[in-house]
Amino acid sequence: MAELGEADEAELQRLVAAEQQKAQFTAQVHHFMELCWDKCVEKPGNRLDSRTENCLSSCVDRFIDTTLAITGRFAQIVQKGGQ
Amino acid sequence: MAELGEADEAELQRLVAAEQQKAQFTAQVHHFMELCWDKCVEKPGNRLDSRTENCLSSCVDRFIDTTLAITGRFAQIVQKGGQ
Amino acid sequence: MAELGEADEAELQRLVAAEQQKAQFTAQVHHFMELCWDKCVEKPGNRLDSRTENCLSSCVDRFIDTTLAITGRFAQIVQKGGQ
Amino acid sequence: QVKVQIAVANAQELLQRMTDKCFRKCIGKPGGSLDNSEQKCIAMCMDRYMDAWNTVSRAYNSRLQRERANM
Amino acid sequence: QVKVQIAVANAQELLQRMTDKCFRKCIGKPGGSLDNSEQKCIAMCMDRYMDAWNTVSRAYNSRLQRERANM
Amino acid sequence: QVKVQIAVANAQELLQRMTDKCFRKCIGKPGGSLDNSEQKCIAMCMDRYMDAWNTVSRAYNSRLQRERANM
Repeated sequence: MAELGEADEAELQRLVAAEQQKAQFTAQVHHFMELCWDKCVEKPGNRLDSRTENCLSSCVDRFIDTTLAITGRFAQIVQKGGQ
Repeated sequence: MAELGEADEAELQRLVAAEQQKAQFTAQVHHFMELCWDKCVEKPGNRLDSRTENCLSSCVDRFIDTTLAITGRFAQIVQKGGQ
Repeated sequence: MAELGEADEAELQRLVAAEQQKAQFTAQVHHFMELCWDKCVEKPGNRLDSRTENCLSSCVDRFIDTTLAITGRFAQIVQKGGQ
Repeated sequence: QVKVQIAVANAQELLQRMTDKCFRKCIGKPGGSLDNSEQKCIAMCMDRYMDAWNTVSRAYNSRLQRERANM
Repeated sequence: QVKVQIAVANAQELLQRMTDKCFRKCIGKPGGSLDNSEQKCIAMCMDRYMDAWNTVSRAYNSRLQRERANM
Repeated sequence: QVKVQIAVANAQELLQRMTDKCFRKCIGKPGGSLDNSEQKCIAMCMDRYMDAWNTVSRAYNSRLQRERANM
């Protein structure tokens, strides 16, 4: 294999970073599905009705809200404790 | 350590492949147990009665049927999408 | 980087071992939380009441008892089988 | 070729999780074969799982963009 | 020696999963000690778990052989 | 610096597990926003989770010491 020039190397790093970001996105979607599928889908029907669709979207948003709330509160506690 | 001759190396590869296959089998059995134990065994009794035994065997077979059904249907969808 | 002297290396090994032990302890506490949180905490209230606290402590102790009972019995079975 | 490998790994992960979820949803007490209603349930479950996957991806993606816009 | 290590790792994995399942099945609200009925439940649960493991292994193995015969 | 990395990794693991548990406990059917009672539930759940973590750690630690004393 020929040596990579500097330009190729930068391009390769960009590609690897993009793939890592995609993998992280996919892993997060799997995690949402783990939490939201059982919460929102009871008996699978002929199509995803709008109530189930809304439930799934809200489930993602509420989970992110929960994450932000907990992370923010945790940061506060750590800062107070560190004084 | 002495160098391995070609025959030894082939033998070693065969052994490694056999161990990997065993490990895969064991991992799959753990997975079946995860799904089938709660489905089939309620209160553990003095012995595994025949109803529980049948449930466990059927659980393995139905899970494999489900896997084959889903994989087959998925392949169809991918092929149609690719046309 | 300068080479490590023998004393430094021993110190480093001690540190690594201590960190590994801490990591194992933490992983085990996560595992207890997985089992005991749902068993002992129903609706999170303004404080952890003493009943919940006792339940959590007992949950840890009973799980360790269960582990010891199962491991001991398993060792017996293996020894009998090996004769 | 690396991209193909990643796509195959992703598909396998999706298939495994989907199979687990649909087995749990559609098979109560496992019997001597997949009966008709179980087969239908599995096919529908699979289609709904992929619909749900798309809905969740879109929701996550649009939330990420809103969060970035707010920074 | 590698084989022994694999066997030990397999036994540990089995023991961990068995302990989790039997703890969940046999201990309702954890009390001040394992009472008599909990101890009996754990011993039986363990024996049944190993029986079930064997049943599942046999079922999986015979299915693999049927699938191979059909290819 | 390694110690800081370990501490950060530990905090992340704790936050993830806590978020999952409190989301499951506090959010029934997810609605258009976190309502007041859900927000309160999350804050309390988080505090109780950390209390419970400390209780469990102490119990595990004292058991380890008793076991060592018995050896």
